[in-house]
Amino acid sequence: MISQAILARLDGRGRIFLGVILAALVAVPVLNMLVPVGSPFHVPTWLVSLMGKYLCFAILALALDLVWGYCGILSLGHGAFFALGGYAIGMYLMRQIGPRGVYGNPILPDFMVFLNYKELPWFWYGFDFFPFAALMVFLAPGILAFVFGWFAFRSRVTGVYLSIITQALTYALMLAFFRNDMGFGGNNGLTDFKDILGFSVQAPGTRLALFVATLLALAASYLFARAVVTSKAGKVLVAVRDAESRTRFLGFRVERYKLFVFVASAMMAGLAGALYVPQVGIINPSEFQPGNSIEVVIWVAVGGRGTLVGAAIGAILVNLAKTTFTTGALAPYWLFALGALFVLTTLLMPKGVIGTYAAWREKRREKLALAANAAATPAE
Amino acid sequence: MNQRVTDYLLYLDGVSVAFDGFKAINSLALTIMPGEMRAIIGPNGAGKTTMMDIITGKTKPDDGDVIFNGSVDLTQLDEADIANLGIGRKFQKPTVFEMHTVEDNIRLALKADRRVFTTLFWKDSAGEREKVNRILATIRLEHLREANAANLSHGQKQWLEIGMLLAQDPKLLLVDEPVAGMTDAETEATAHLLKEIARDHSVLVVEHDMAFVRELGVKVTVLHEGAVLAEGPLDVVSANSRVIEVYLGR
Amino acid sequence: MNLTRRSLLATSALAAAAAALPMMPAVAQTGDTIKVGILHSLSGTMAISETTLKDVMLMLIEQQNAKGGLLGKKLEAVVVDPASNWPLFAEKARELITQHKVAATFGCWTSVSRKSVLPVFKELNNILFYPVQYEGEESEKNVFYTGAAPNQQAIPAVDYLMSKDGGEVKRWVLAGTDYVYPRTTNKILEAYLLAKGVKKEDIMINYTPFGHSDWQTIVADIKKFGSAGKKTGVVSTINGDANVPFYKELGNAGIKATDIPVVAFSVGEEELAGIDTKPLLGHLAAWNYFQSVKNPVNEAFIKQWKAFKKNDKAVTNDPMEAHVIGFNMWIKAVEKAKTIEADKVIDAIVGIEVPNLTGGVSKMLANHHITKPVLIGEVRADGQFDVVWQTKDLVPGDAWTDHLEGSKDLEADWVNLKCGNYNTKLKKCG
Amino acid sequence: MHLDWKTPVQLWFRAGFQALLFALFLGILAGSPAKAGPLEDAVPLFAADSFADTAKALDLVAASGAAHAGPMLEALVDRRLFVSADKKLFFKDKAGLAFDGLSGEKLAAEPAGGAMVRINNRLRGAIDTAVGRLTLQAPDPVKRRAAAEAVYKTRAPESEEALTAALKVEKVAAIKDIQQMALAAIVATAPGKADIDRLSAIEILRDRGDRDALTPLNSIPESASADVKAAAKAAAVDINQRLALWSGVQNAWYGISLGSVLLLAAIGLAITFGVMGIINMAHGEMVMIGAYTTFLIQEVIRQKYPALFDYSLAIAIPLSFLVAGLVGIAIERLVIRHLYGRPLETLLATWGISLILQQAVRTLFGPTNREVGAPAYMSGSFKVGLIDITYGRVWIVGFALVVFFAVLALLRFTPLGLQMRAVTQNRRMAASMGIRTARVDALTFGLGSGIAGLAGVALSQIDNVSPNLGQSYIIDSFMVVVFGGVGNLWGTLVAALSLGIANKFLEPFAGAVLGKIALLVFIILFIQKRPRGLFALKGRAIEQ
Repeated sequence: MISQAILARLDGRGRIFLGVILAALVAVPVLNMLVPVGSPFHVPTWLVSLMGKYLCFAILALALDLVWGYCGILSLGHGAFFALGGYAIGMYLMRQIGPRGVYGNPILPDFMVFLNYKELPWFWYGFDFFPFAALMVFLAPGILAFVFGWFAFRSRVTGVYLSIITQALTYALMLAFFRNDMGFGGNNGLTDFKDILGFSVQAPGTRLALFVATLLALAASYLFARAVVTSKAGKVLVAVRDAESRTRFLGFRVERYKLFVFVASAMMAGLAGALYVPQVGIINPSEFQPGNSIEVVIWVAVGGRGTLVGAAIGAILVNLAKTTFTTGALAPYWLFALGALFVLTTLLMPKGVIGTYAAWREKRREKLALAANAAATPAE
Repeated sequence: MNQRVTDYLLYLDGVSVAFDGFKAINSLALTIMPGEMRAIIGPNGAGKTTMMDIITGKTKPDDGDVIFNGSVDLTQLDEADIANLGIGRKFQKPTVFEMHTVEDNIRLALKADRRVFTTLFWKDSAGEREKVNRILATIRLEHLREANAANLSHGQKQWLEIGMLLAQDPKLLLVDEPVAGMTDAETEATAHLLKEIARDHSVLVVEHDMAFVRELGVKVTVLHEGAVLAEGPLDVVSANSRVIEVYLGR
Repeated sequence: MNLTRRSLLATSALAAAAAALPMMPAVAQTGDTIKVGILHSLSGTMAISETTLKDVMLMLIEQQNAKGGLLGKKLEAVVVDPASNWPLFAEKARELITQHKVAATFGCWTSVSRKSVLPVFKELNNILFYPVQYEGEESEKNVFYTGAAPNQQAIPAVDYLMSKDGGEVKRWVLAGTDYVYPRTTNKILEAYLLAKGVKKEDIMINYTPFGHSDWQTIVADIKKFGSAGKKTGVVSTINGDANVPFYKELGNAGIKATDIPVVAFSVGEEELAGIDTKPLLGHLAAWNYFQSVKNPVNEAFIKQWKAFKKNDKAVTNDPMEAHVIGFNMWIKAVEKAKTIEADKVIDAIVGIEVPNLTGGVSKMLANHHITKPVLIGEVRADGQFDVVWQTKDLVPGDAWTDHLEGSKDLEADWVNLKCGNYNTKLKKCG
Repeated sequence: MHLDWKTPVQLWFRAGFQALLFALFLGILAGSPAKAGPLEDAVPLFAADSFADTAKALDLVAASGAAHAGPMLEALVDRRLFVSADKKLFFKDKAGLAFDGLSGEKLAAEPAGGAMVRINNRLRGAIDTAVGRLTLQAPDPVKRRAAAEAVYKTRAPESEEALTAALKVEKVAAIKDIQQMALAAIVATAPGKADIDRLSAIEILRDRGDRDALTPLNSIPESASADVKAAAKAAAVDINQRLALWSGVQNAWYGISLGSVLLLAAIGLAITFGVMGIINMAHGEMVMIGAYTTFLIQEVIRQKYPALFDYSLAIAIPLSFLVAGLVGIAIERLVIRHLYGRPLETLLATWGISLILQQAVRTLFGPTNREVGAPAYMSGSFKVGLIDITYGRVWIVGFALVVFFAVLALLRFTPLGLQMRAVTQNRRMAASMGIRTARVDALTFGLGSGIAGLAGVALSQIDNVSPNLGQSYIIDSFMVVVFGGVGNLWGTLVAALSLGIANKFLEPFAGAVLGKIALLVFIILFIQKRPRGLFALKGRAIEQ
């Protein structure tokens, strides 16, 4: 019954998307664990982790598409929420190292030992306990988004002004986290993780499990986003995007809708960050770089804004391109390719991959229908 | 909540607002009785739209009282509060949600709980569907129910917006130039519709089209330079020499 | 609806095809070459420093191949661009090892990039040569640190400034960019200075963000600190990009080396190439190598480098020398082990000696650091350095400094103890 | 703890200097052949290539009384002193002609196998003092001034007599001032002075003293009486109080100069973003292009027309404007033209363009920094009250203001400016009035880019000329424009200056990082209060 309710909320695109996720959910573990290493069908563990990383970006893109594509809030600071989620889980992973750090201190992470910390800062309390850390994955970005959004939306900061202050937000956080005195490891960030929930983060099994968790998180995020945008609240969001003040005159408290979707999106971004960190093995303040957040916007644009599925695909495509281009003799020139991709996408495919393809199919169908009509006329 | 201070549905007194030194509204006084329909006329820049902005909370007056329903001070509230009190507004340039279907436009406007989590878990109901159908029939857009509002003609958008006002079921409707860009037939139909609405709502219409105002046959207020120049039946007002000078005479 | 479904199928097929792309090289792998990974940023903020290191590696590999390669096979460089993005460093390291099956990797510049790839090298048991001076406090089985540890750069530099030749500095400004290397180095230096009898009020520590570009206030502060009647010196661990505006401001403010000398640990020939050095005459840098060092080995190297770059003005610097030493050590170790297998090479390389470019012979130690001379150079008007002081003997790199509480009891020895952080007090590893 | 400056160098000077001075005054040594003695002894010491020996040799030269001692010492500083393979000492003048080290006579040919004599900081200091002492009465006032300053800084007691002599004949008040300070510094700190002399010296230092006077005041020898020490302490407190008062002025100046850098970086963006509404992420790269153009021009000048070096920036200004402007026009014609009315998409496209431009510069010029030199008139500093103001910063502040007002005038008073405003305010109306909007768009974007190029010329003087240059200014520029109010040039000016000044007043308390974070948080909060920036347009027109 529930599955039916879920399916009812999906369009064709969504069903295929979930179908692909489901297929991957089955196929990747099988191809990784059961198919022998020599076989051409074997999926090596590094590829599993790499795909896991892409999927985290896909969740992040989905989060951004929810606020930008459906509510018109162009956040240039979503990387901040992603990084906060990552730090929350990173702090848990640091605490899990325990006495296995190079200095052997059972409580303090290595960087604190050599910065002469005598005791754990208060904000590190509780992070040795996974459920608390998991809660913080959502709460830390959620609370930041709530406080920020509360002020910004109430004051009706919109458009580029909002975009620029979200950028200021992530920039300020980057500077703050770079400070060693903040107690988050400064530039080196958090790294050299050992265990997650008692399993080695390096073990192939853990990597696979993280990949599967990320796939499930992507599916859940997609379903959540889909549920939001197909609800009446989702229609209000689109209304806000297209005619904000009209929506207000209808009696909707626009700032609350914005706040809701902004916080929800920030939490999704936090989740993405939390899954990302154990898979890449490091979290550092450069995740707060304004450039990173802008890139997320670009993934969404490449895939197709306001389509959800497009955002996820855009994230995967762009990062795949990055991986591919950054190896080999052409490596020094890959930025040309990436830059050109962004320029050409905006010029030639303003609706992104998904939108353009859909439009093209639409046109072809019309043409075919016309041709069919034309073919039918002589028979008259 | 507050003590009822007037019998008027809408009471404006001594309202002034200035933009960068320019007095858009200057000591304006205006009252509307419950159930009344009023037409507001005046040349460009007379302050008609600004007055609506003040009533609907978009612009805060520098000075003066704006009291709704005898007791509510509108200057302290924002647009959403005021809309939820029962003041609906139709804009000069038709503004509908272009990316939504006609039906969704009406549904969004439909009087209901506007809170985030209720809309999130909102479910369709027979009662609601029935209301939507009735409104679509009234504004004659039943056949375009599934069409995107962006694809409507100008006149159809005007009507859709009026439909949205109806769906809101407000106590007071502020209607800004409802027939701009309409054909004669459409204008006539609109006048008819407004009169219909005025039976159980108070309506404030801003219009340039004299024929249309005449058609409405209601009390007219003439605004000029942000203040009331004359008030009364159209015939009386149009005989006023000051009015002729600043507005009609041109 | 049907259409979008098909479009999605097409897209996902495309995505799947693209996902398969990175796997191709693994399949294409052939057995007749030995691959060497080069993991230096070619774009982004670190490209400014790391690009030349990629080039020097390409040159070294080319030369080795001209000499007949290694173990009868040709060397093949695999260049990747981690784009100054730390997680990408880890991804690219994994790609080098698992897909390209490199025998060893030469790479990284910043500490964070090394920290990022560390777990990968440990997990996949491969070899990384790290060529940059760093904060120490690390010794890993899979990493060889060919740059300077703090005792091979910072402490000798301070000793020099305290000496008669260095101007008998009594008051110290420790200025650095706010990240781990300056933090640690300054901590070590502070402990060292206090132990040498310098009073706390004669030490000023200042941190600035990455890429700091407005130095007016700080330069004025240094001037102020320097007017207390004692000879004042600045120890700069200011990083990369921020140096040019810092030195430009120093020059503009008329702070000469004879008034307040500045000794830098991150400013080499490459960095000076971007500055008009005339106002900086006499300011100092501490390294293990300078291009101006006169000896036949170095002169030959510079000549080859200029020819390789096809640029007569191409400069050499310390991290380049570190790569030269590291590469030659690796070659010798592989020849000694007669295999490229990581474990055997790691065992074989300790104790290997190769000539460095300053006329000595550097040796790989059991703690995976090397012995190096420490040189102090003064900036010349032509952007080069005059070596004004150097250690008599080579200084062995110390992974764990003796001047910090947490690390003074630690010792690294991968031969006997098989441990990177052996606690000599507790007599146990880790 | 005080410093003991009695190094062997100075002891030697004390002995040999008077003789030298005397000889110089009489001029009897001019042209006369050097006596056998100190110079011959110096040669093997120079040849030994050890700093200690070079120091001894240096003393010998200074004490030799040879007429070419001065030029030879200068040559030593400039790395023009050599010992040939057959152990002959010789030096070269700036033109590269060789002179014999013993006789000072010009050599027909440069001796073979010359090894340069190296020096270090300590020697450089000693030479500075020696040369300073030798040139205290040089005919060139610039040299005299530098000499007085060198003597002031080192406070070598040996300089006292030379100073006294120089004071008697010095005519230029400013130089005389420095000489008096130098003398006071020596009297206050040299050992064996009478209390009364010390006290009056301290008074001079206190009355006219600035930051530099603190050093001698803090270096009163242990042997001085308690009175003297107390007086010195009081004088230092006095000066410190004055300095504290001036530090506010200093911070304000630093703030203005930081603000002018922000202003320069932001003006171009105020046009492309503020006026045209393009979220121009490639703005920083236009700045970078301007800086690289400056670099190229300097390269050409260095190689082909070295005499023009001091004008290189003046030449670079129009050319950088043109190059960046043309690149801007090309970008507008090729890409942005297609994106009007879609401001957010301009963000994506310009981000892509910025990546391409960065990598293009990296490929063409290499990833490392490029050197852009400062012409003579931009180096050095002058004093206003108790603070030092550097010429470079003054030029940049002036340049920023000139650019700002030029742009303002251009927008306000020229037909092009009128058309630009018309097009941005109502494109269709402007088009129907016969304005060629496409051309105006291209020119407006070109103007914004060109101004960014101008900023590049200025920034090349204070920052890295590297492919990363643009990235470091883009965020700050956006903050400035948004804080000032989009579309308002005055807002940009006020925002840039106030952010610069606020930053510099925060920095001493909070440090550079926290100060910057505080400012960012302030901007975020400020935008809540005034959602459209400092100078927002009001009225109902803006919302719909």
